[in-house]
Amino acid sequence: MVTETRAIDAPHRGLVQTFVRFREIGLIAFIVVLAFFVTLRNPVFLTFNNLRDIVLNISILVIVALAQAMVIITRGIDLSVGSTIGLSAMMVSFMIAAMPELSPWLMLPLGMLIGAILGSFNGTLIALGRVPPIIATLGTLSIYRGLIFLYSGTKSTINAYEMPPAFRQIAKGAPLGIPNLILFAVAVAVIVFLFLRYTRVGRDIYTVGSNPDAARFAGIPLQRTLFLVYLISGLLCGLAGVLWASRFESAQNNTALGFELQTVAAAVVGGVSTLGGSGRVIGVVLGAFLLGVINNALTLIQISPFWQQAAQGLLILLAVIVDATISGRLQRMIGGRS
Amino acid sequence: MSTKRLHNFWTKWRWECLLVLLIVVVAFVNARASNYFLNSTNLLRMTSDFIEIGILILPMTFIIVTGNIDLSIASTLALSASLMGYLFMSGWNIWLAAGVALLVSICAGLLNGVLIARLKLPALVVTLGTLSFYRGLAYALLGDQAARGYPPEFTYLGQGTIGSTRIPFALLIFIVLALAFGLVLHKTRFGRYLYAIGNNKDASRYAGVPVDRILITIYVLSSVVAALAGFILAARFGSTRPDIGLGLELSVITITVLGGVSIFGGSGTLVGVVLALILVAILRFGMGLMNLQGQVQDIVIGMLLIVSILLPTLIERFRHTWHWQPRMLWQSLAALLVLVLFISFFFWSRSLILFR
Amino acid sequence: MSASMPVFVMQEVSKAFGGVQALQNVHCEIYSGEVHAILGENGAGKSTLIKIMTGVYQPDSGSMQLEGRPVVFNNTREAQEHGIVAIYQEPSLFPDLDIAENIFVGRQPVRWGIVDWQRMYADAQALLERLGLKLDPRTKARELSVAQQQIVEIARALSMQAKVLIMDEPTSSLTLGEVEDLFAIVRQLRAAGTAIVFISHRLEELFTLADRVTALRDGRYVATRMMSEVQTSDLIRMMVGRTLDELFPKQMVEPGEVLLEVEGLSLPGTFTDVSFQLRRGEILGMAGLVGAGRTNVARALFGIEPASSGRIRIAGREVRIESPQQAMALGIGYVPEDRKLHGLVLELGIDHNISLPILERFSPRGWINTRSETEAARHSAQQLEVKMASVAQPVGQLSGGNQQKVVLAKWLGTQPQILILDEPTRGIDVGTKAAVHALMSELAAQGMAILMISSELPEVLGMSDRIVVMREGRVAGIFEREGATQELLMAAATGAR
Amino acid sequence: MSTKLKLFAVMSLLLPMLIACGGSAPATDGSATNGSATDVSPTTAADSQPASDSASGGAKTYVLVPKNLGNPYFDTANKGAQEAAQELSVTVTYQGSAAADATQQIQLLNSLIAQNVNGLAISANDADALVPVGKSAIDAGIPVVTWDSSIAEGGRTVHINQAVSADIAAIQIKMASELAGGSGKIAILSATSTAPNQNEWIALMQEELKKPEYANLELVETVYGDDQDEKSYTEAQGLMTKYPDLKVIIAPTTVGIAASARAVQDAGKIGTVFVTGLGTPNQMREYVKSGASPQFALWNPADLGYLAIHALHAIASGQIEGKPGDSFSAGRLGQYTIADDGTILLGPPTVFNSDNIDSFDF
Repeated sequence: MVTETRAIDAPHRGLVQTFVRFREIGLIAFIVVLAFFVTLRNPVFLTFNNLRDIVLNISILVIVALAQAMVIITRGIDLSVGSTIGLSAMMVSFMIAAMPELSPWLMLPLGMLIGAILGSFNGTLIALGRVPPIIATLGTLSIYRGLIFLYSGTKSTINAYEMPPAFRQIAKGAPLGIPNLILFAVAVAVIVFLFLRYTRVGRDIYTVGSNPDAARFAGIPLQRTLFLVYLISGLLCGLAGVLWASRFESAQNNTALGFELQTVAAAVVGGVSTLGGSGRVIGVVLGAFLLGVINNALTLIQISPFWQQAAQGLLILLAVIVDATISGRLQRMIGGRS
Repeated sequence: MSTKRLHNFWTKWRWECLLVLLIVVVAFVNARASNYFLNSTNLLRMTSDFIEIGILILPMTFIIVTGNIDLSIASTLALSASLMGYLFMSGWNIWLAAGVALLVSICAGLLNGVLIARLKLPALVVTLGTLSFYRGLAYALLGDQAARGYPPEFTYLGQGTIGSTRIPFALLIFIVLALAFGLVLHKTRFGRYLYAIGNNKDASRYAGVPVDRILITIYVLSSVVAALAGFILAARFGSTRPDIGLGLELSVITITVLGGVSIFGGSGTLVGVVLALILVAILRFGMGLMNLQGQVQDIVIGMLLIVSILLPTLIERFRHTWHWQPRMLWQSLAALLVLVLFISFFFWSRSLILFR
Repeated sequence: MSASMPVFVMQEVSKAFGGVQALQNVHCEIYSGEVHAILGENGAGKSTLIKIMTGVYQPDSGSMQLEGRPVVFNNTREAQEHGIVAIYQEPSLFPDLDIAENIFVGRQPVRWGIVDWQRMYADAQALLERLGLKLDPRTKARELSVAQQQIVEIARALSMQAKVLIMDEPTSSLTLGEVEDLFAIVRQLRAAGTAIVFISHRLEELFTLADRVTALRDGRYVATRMMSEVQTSDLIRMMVGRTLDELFPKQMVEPGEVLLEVEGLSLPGTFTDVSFQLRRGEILGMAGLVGAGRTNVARALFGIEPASSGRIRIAGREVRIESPQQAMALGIGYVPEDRKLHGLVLELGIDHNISLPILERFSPRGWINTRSETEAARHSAQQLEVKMASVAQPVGQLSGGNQQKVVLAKWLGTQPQILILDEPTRGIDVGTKAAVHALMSELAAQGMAILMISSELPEVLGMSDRIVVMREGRVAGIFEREGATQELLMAAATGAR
Repeated sequence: MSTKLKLFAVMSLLLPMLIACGGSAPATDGSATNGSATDVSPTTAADSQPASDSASGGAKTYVLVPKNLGNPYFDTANKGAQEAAQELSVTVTYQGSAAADATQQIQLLNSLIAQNVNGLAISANDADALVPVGKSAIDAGIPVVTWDSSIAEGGRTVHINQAVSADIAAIQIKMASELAGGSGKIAILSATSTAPNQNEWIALMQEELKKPEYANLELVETVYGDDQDEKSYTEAQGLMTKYPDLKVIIAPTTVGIAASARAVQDAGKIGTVFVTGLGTPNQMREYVKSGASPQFALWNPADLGYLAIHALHAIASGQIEGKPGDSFSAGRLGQYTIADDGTILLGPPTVFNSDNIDSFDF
């Protein structure tokens, strides 16, 4: 039958293919090397407490980066995540401050609902209104941020003392020995993984991103899938907002300002292609972890705070370049079609 | 014949006509709402607030026309201004310092361009990285210091007026640059290539268009112009801090898109972009005169951006492929209900804290 | 025709787009177990017809019946659920997904709402085996050849238990050997009782495969005939409404001196040690399977993906070609295989497309002289008889044949000595095809050297002075016009004895 | 539900009383406060109206310009400014940019100058960058009083100094020394590296540390939390990780001090690491009680706003010229004199601790 001969012989190809399929290996290697050098400079890096701090610090990032990744897989982008988190955090904090007798756990669904509504507004613009995602979410980035300001009015901040201790326990508690915040991140990662891998809707997200035209011909509900992705993104941001307020014990007008850049960076460093169609949960988690490690390392190895942003930018750039050149080369080696 | 010409004019310049109409409406409303709007001193002073953005939208238009994006311009601006300030503070002549900063900005543009054109990395990702990298370098240079004490012949760039008039000198720079960029985009081979690349990069390459070289050129151009805008901003401030121009890129992209440049590349005119700049400038100035708070102004601009992109698509769809389905009624009713509930919750819950 | 009742019937179907009547009162009956060809020039309404059958469009009037019951499809999904499945010209797979998922896209087997990957892989494996494709269903689609992708699409149709399988020019990107394999599969499906609607511009294919043929012209139904009762000239008359002059009007000219000489050209992974000569006034045909490296050689000659070793001589002088600009400076023109992707900037006007490679001529100091540009473009377009509303009309609005004419006008404008034509008549109708062939012949007679890559053997045999056959990246043989036959070329291309 | 509503009703009655006890007037008149309680939109017709009135010779209109909107510190200053406005029968509007950014602030100031307001009270985002715009305001006959963060000389008429910078530095070092028990490692967590007042204080703190009584205190590092809650939090966390024997974090910024206190609390290091610096009582109440931050200092921002408006009014109404030596009355705060360097000093900062914190509400 029709089988083409290729440039690479079978065993070699198998190895390369494995590497391409599990490109996260490169990311892990990068993290390990980084960790090695940082530990040489400052052994504190590898202590349990420090690692726990890193994981705690990226927990919210993981949740939102996964949302961002789903959006990017459909060839979109959600720049409004930071503002959505901020608005959710502010509204939830208002509620809990006004009704401290309420069960703080009620705030989780409330925040998620608020986020989902904001997300579905994005989704409507993008799926129904055909507004390019970058434009729609650039607009809602300012709109939602402005709404936070309008909402909080003269109050502008909800402080720690106005939040019942039980609310703060949502993120900080550790009834199972592991801080809740980490459990949330793990749970979201697992759910998103299962959703993307084992449901038809989840598969549709890849389908739509991989080839939107063909998806339409294959009878995939394109608009509904896009709408859903932005709704989910909003929903996870809403959850992140509650966790944010709980963890930082405050809600402010500038909560999560500029967070969108970090989430995009985590997703992209984690191997989610901005051309759509590919990206894995484990990669995104590792991407977020790498960002966390970089942040932590720059502090620990005594890089002047003035150099930190430059170093961070450079490392992200490096990770992307290395990933693109290596995977591009391997892709060519196995004779992939462009 | 004349109706046909009119029709052609309308199809070609529809967006620009709408922008002019909007400008007239906004100007009229502003003039009615505030006595201070139609005042030449005020209007001229206001222009200086938008000159740097105005200069930055010019190369951004080139880049978006080719279907790419440059998120790093504001950071390049900061890097150049900071380097100039740093060198000046170490005793260099200000013009020499500016020259060196200009050279560095070329390198910054080259890095963007080479990564995008040669390594074929997505522009969004590359410039997101350099956004952070270049800004970081600016911080590394100046740290917690401010460069200040620029000589008057330098601050003239940002603060001076032409002769005895009240026209800012920087406005003249902007007008000259805008004319130059407009002519290059619409009248030259280079400009034509930009549109060709934006519409179909591969076909352009097959037709012998030096795609890589052009992409690198416009990224270098973008950085050099950003450096120039940085000098003007530093001159206007009379000082440089590394956070100079933080976040300008979002305004620049907003105005460019509002000007009718498709974010997917291949279409848009510089006239439209300049009109969008004027629109945003008088809108913001008017809102300022009406004492609308900054965040509320951002909401208005954000909505303007979305509506301006949404409306044409919606009209197009209603004209062509729209057919009523009963399903839609329920969907819109549900959407309306959610919206109403959300708004009610919004006001109710804030009242819990604010009005108690 | 096994069944007495047609499985699918379209009656008096009409469809208009913004005032343009694409289909008018077309009817069509399709029986189980037949291969039903649909014939027509570009713009005759074939694709609209298919899109109505598959639910992409809804007819303005008329009705459709499936197995005797009236049906209405609001979208492709509904059509698929009724067993009507289409395979389009360009494979529409999802490059990032694996084969199994491409087959079951949107219909993944689920158990309690959870995708059952194991079953999916097993089912996919079974389907692939049935179609004789030995591939791991976990392979990503982007790693497949065009032919393999096409088979995956057929597997997808099979998995849907298609009653009616519509194939829209499935052979246009395939080479002979692959076409044969495809036909074997189609016959197998036919034997199993599937109704197959087959669209192709290659008339000779229809004779080997189709049972009946329905012709459309200008959106109207012309006739339905048994294939066994018609001849090529009948088909052309049904399509064009008149008899056509010769399809391969080759003028015989005495080739001049060697203009292009390629020696030992190699690019690892794509082609190895390719050598041939091209003379002035000669049409050199290049045949071979897709993936044999023909297009890669052309791309290397044009500097898009330069060769890593070997020599290229033009008029005896050794040259290095590392970019299209260099190639153009050396007098090479290249009409690429994919018109929409590489040949044209669809959104730009005809004038701007034609002037793109020669813009420097109208802009000596960078400033474009629009008047002389438009004039020159209008002149070229009119010479090639491009049907257009105005010279500024976006080329995306033109028919395939007219688009190809614009591509040709564009490259002729560069006044090349050497013209590389990669599948110059793919997917264009017979009328335009003949015109393109006449033009090629004319150009060669004027002394141009033409390298023509084609997967249509009749075209290669009809138009070429000499023929290079490539196989697996190497030159498998060079044949003179006299003495070359389809069988010889096939044997060389496939390596069969 | 109805019981809940009743609860709110009671609370809404209590709140103004609490505020009154705190010493500030409740900002309920709505004509000036942004996003005020009586109106959803932060801008009302009343907001723009006074400006026009002032042009036609009505009551004077001043504008209080914070570094940015939505910052509780500045919102508190506005409360004081409104109190002064009522006393003086003038209108004070509160106008700020969305972000603490010089470019945006200049844009705002230009539109205010265009409206011919009667005076500007500005907390500057950039001391140098605002000089030209300040100058053009003065040229247009609009007096410029800066407060909290100054515009460099030439761009302002007078500056209200919340406290002598050296005093602010000294009191923070003194608090730190007390908390550290006289010796050990301390670190500073600042706002943005470009904030002029922060940098001045940091420089003065370093000077102060050279004094012999602080010889055993070691300043190990200065980090920047950019006045963002999460960044400040991670920076504080980083400090504790890097310096396991760190004793005190000094955060001379309201955002940074709260974030640091929380980081200490979360790390379970209450009693080992102490946080001090400049903060508002409301933000810090929780952490004073938990012991993460036993004491910190601040002047009353409401007083700062109050004094700024009084000074502005004194200049704008021609009572004084704004020259060194001029003296004016600032309502409940008493008499103030402009110092030789063109500044007015509010007074010494207050130190807050568990004894007095509950009597403040801002």
